[in-house]
Amino acid sequence: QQKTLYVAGYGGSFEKTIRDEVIPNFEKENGVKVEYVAGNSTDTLAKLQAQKGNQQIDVAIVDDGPMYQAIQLGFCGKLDGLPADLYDAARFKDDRAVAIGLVATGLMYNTKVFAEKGWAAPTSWNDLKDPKYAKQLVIPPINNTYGLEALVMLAKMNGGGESNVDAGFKIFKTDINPNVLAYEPSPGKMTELFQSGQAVIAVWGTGRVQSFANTGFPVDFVYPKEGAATLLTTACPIAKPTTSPLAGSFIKMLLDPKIQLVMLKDYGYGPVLKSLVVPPELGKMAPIGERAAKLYNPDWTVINEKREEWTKRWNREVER
Amino acid sequence: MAFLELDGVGKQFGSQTVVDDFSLAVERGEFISFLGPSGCGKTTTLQMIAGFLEPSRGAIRLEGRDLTKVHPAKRGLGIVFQSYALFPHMTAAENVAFGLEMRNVKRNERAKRVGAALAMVGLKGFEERYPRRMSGGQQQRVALARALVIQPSVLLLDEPLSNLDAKLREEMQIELRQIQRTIGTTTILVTHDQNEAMSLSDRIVVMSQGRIEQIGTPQQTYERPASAFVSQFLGKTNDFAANVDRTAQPARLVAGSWHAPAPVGVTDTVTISLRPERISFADSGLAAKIVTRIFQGNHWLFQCETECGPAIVIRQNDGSPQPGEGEAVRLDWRVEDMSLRASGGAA
Amino acid sequence: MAFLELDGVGKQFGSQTVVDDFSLAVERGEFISFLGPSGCGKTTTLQMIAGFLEPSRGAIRLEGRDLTKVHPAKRGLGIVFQSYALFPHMTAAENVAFGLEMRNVKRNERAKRVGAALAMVGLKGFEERYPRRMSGGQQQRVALARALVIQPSVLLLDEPLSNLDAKLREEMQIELRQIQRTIGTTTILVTHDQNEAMSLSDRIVVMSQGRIEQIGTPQQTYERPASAFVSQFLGKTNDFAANVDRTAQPARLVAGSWHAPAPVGVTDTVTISLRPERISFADSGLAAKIVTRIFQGNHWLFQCETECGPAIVIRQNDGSPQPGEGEAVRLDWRVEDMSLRASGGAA
Amino acid sequence: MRTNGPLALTFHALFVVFMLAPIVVVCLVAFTPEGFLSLPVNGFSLRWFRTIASYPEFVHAFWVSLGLGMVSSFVALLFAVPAALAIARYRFRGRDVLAALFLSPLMIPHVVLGIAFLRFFTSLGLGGTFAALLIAHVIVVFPFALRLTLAAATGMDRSVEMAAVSLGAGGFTLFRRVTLPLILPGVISGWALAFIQSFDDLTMTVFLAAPGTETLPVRMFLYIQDNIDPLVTSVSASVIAITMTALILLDRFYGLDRVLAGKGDPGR
Amino acid sequence: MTAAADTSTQTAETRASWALTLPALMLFVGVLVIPLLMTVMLSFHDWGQYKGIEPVFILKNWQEIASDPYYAEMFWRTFRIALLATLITAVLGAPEAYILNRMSGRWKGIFLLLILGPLLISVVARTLGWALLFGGNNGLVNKLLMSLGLIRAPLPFMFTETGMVVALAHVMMPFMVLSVWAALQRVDPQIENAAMSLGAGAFTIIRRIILPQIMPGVLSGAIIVFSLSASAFATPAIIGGRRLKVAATLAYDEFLNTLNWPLGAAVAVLLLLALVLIVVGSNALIERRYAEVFR
Ligand SMILES: Nc1ncnc2c1ncn2[C@@H]1O[C@H](COP(=O)(O)OP(=O)(O)OP(=O)(O)O)[C@@H](O)[C@H]1O
Ligand SMILES: Nc1ncnc2c1ncn2[C@@H]1O[C@H](COP(=O)(O)OP(=O)(O)OP(=O)(O)O)[C@@H](O)[C@H]1O
Ligand SMILES: [Mg+2]
Ligand SMILES: [Mg+2]
Repeated sequence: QQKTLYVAGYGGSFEKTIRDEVIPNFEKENGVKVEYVAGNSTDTLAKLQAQKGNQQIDVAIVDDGPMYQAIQLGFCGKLDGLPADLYDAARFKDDRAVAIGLVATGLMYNTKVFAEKGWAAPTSWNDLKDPKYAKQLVIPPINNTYGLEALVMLAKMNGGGESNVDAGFKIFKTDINPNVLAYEPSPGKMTELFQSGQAVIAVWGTGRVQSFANTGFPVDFVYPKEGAATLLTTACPIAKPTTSPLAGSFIKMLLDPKIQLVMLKDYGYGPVLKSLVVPPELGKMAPIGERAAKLYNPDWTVINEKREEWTKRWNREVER
Repeated sequence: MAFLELDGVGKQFGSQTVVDDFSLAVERGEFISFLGPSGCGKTTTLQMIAGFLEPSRGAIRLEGRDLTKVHPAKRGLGIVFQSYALFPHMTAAENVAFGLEMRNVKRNERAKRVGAALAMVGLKGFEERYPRRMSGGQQQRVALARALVIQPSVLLLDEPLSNLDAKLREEMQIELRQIQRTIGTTTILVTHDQNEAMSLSDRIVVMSQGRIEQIGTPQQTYERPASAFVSQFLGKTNDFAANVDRTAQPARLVAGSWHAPAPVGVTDTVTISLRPERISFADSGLAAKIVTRIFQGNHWLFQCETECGPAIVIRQNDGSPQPGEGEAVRLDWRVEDMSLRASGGAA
Repeated sequence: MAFLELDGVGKQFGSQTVVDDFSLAVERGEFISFLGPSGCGKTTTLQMIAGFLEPSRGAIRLEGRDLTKVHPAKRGLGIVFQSYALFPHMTAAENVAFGLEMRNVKRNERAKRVGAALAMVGLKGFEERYPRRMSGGQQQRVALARALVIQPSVLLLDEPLSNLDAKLREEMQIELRQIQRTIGTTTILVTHDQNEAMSLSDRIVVMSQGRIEQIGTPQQTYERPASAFVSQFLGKTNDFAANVDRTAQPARLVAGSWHAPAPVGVTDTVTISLRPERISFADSGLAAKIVTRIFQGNHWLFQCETECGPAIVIRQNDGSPQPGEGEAVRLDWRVEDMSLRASGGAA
Repeated sequence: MRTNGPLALTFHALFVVFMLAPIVVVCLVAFTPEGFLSLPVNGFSLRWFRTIASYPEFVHAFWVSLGLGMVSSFVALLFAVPAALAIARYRFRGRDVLAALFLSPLMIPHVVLGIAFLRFFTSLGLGGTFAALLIAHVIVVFPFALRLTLAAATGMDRSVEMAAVSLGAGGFTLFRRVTLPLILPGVISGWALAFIQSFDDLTMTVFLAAPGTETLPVRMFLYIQDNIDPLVTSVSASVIAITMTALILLDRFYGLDRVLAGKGDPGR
Repeated sequence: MTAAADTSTQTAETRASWALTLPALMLFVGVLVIPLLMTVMLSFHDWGQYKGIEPVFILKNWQEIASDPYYAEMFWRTFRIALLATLITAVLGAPEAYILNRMSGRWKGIFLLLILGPLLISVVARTLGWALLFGGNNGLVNKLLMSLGLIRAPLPFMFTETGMVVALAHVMMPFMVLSVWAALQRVDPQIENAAMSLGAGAFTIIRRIILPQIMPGVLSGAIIVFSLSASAFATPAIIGGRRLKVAATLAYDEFLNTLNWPLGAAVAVLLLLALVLIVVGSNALIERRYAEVFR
């Protein structure tokens, strides 16, 4: 019987939620000690790669982009007995991972500044091109799912798509770049740029915007009329010579309706269970029900194929 | 108005008074020596004149101007520090050249003067040597050359020759005297070497515990010391207790078996003070036994036990036979060579 | 077997030979002085004995054992460095106590001995003072106390008294001599002061340019110098050219208007070497004029211009009237006080 | 009379302002009543200091950082001081190579170091242990200890050490009683920089921190992943307050200048 | 020639120096050299999106770095920024250390701490302070300058090289001040007096007398600052943003976002090599130039 289960996941309030709501019950039920290894997605993924063949971590909770990489690199084991109630978008090929929360990628803006300047709230991805936002726009870079999805959405709106992103690159290079203050992946930094008044509009996800707004800062989220893109928070059991059966149990516990609601409340994640009834005061921004159904799901098979190439191109054409 | 004037200068370190009520007027071109026991405040006074220490009390004036108002760099002083204070990262030549550079002396001229200064202190060939690779005396000579080369109007020398052998020292003394004569440099020399002070100085300032004991010409201070301290500090002094024998006719001054007609006005018991070089071995006089006989090159030094206590005698090594250790001798001196003091007075 | 033996020791810095073929055997309890011009290699030799410099050539043996094999910390030496090398982060008392601590002397005993050592060098009351707050002479005395307090079997002193006034210096000399006598410390003293070397040493080693010029007792080196260098380095020497007048009967040795019966075997022209203290003013003799008269405390120094060139005369300040500057005098000396050298020989 | 002129004091004042400005701003923001960073601060509140209490992991992480910094910088000194003495004094073959090797941790981005260490320690079976974290920190702070000791030890007056040797001090006693006090300003400065570097390291520590041994920077970094709120500033302000208190106490009881400058004040 | 004796002195010295450096050397060989070699090896490995790291020996990454001017530009920026930051810290930090050293004991301690203070708060909070001071139109400094009428539009500070250099100089300043300060402790104050008596003004004294003597400290500080600035990640990333990439941010990206460790390793190894060359070179140069001070 294994004594310790290592769960790697986000730090901060997410960690708090897991520690408070999940771990104590899980430990009691399974007679095991759970160690939480805090770190953001990329750190976790790097740890998996560094410890390859000698994995310490049993369960990894990361963003969807890194999760695709983890799966490709064979870090993830297989999940059995996932609930049938899951949204399709929440499922992965071969059930090597599963989404535990839904997020929509769209636009965030500073309501106070917009009101002061008499600007209308943004409504479309095309608003990113508006010259009045010069040097006040923040977009996460392409190695971050938000940025990648912005690129894909802009390509799609202009006759391209996952398999042909040239249009997206062109718009970024010529129309959007002048507006961009920074390509900023760090959420903390993003909020700080808003707080210091340097940025007023950004591409971001519902979960983040929700918790930012919760601090009392005047921001709101916009689902662009061309559609917001889906972004997932995912979990997978790590493949080891002796994969712990408890890894699967832990992930399934995260899909428990009670926990799903807690994550919605604390962290702004849209539930991945179709049947879950959400109390109305909870998801003001989160993709729930109708909004969840209308989300655009990018074709990750294609994207993953091209991602390396895009990154290179992005670094040389856009971010310089 | 004197050229350099110290007026009631005092210095305290914390609660300790190190220099007290120091007043001195130095004329332009004068050569003054500070003499005094170790720790009496010589360096401190010099440093105040140089402007590196601020007097706690009193004023220092150069040509009537308050020195504390003049930046040290602008005072035109040449200084040799007791610890040399050479620039460790510069060669001997660079050290010496530094002051000339500061005066914007041209390169050619500079090289010439640096070469001459180093040659003068006997360091030809050491131009490119760094201080840490030189002997103690060589370093001291670089310090001397560095101070002299700028031909300052005031020279402050803090034991500048203490690490030199007698020969070199004498050459340097002659050099110093010459510079002072030809350029008219006002010089203040701190030295522990009385011979040096005496042979070089116009006036000597004898200090003790931060205070001036006497200011005077070398001969004045040596032969007419203002206090017992000065007398004992400058050279050696023998003290014999003596009394006046009024039974004899005329009255006689008696010290052991030595006697002489009593000078007028002396009281019953007196102390005779006498320089050791004024005592000679004679057929009659104070009976003494030679305890040790010390050879000191141009003279002999005898430590004797006399009827009136220990005594020191110095005799020139003029080739005449000298008494040996343990020998019984008689000490005699001329009346005019001794000075008398009422007994019981502080030594 | 001598106690301390230097055998053909040499030292090079880079390509420069600083000490060369230095051989010396020191007996236990002996007091040896190194005398020589600045930069002649005294400190270097001392540092090699101490083990801080490795000889480039030759061997140093202490009681027959090769010293280079013994760690400096185990040699039991007491050293006074020319630059003092006090521990700047320790008070005077701590500096002095250090060596005792290293020898595990108990705290009580240590305090007593440190107190005594500081009192001996006249630094009572300075126990808690840090070196940087002391005068130059005080620092030097701390260094001396530090070396003496451990009662080492060998004392190496590099100009230990150079910054002390004559009085203190003499007290220290007596102290040193006493320690050497009572404890039997073998002492090697480097000094630039000839009087010091002469009055303290059993033997003197006169060095020049890294080589030994002469080893001998003080009187030997002074009065029977092995070379012109030694003669000129130890005290002053007058050289007069003289020739033998064979026309006179008996043959006369003539220098200007001075003459004496010619000693047997002297050739035509010779050089007369003569210590200044052996010359007296007389009614007849070498005609001279006094150029300068310098007062030096217990003696006067006269620089004269004679028929045979410049001369120096020293006369004890015995109170007799001395000729003044510019006065014409006659110089005379006894035949046995001069030494003769074939002319043209290196000075 | 070695005092600073008006020009020097002006320079000094500007310099201090430059150094302190961002910190003062951070400390000011810590007192905001708002839920986000704002300046100028309108109102005054200890809200964000109280919030620290509800995050016990911050307090824990502070102690971890403190302990890690203390131990690693001390261990680094143990290795660095002898090495610095050798490099300062002797011209031996391989000296430059050694010096470069010892400095190399400064020259690699810490991400790379972090991952390299993680791979290395994992292959040794030490992955995720405190020992690994500690050793890595020792390596990373080593250059500071080395360079500053070196700055103090080069050109040191050797005759003082000779004097000690002649008095019978050898080996470690010589070092402890004489050499160390002489180079103390450098050693203490090196220790301070090493400590701070360890205390502040994030990029490498993220990979090596084990559950329970996350340091304060890691905690703060993970916390601000969500969003930056004034808690970061209040934690920073608290760290500063704690450090200053410790140093003021040290000053009271021992004297800072003595710690920093060594004994035997320069006198005149 | 006394070759024999000289060699014996040399061997004694060599023995002593190895004895002193051996513990540190063993620590480094045991703990650092192997990871470093692993990183060097890594830079020769292949990488693919799907296959991950392939332990083969190819020069792909090095070729890419050599052929793509993107990397040259980035390295050039890295060293330019590091050099500027080093210069600023030297020009400001060394005089400050000197001024500090002339203060009386108490003030000296207090100000040393104030200057060390910035290091005590996390780099994130510190740059946050910068952002609040300079950031955007609301930055205090910009507001002040504008209200004084000195500038009309806010000065760009965030996401510019200027900003990076200023922030780096600020972060690195304590390293310079402390190293110089440590070296200053050895300088004999009388030497300054000697220079003054020879007619040197304050500035000349600093330049001709003090500076050469504290060169070991300035060198140490410069080496630390330059190396740290060139390999710094946090400050350039936060102030410079992603568009002003430097070597460290690039390595960071490759390591964490792309997971292309071989390429990242190649960048890191190249950075290390370049830094070692620069540092060792300038170190040797300065030690030779000021040989007498380094003895
Ligand atoms: N480290 C060194 N490198 C090169 N030459 C040196 C070094 N140390 C001393 N010398 C030279 O060696 C010679 C002898 O030096 P040493 O210190 O032994 O002289 P000294 O007899 O003690 O002189 P002083 O009476 O001036 O102290 C000098 O010419 C000196 O310049
Ligand atoms: N910085 C200082 N702090 C406290 N006392 C000091 C300081 N410097 C010197 N002293 C003390 O002041 C007194 C005078 O010192 P000074 O250096 O003037 O003596 P000195 O006459 O030059 O002696 P020496 O002949 O030994 O060099 C000494 O007793 C010394 O201990
Ligand atoms: Mg003095
Ligand atoms: Mg010497």
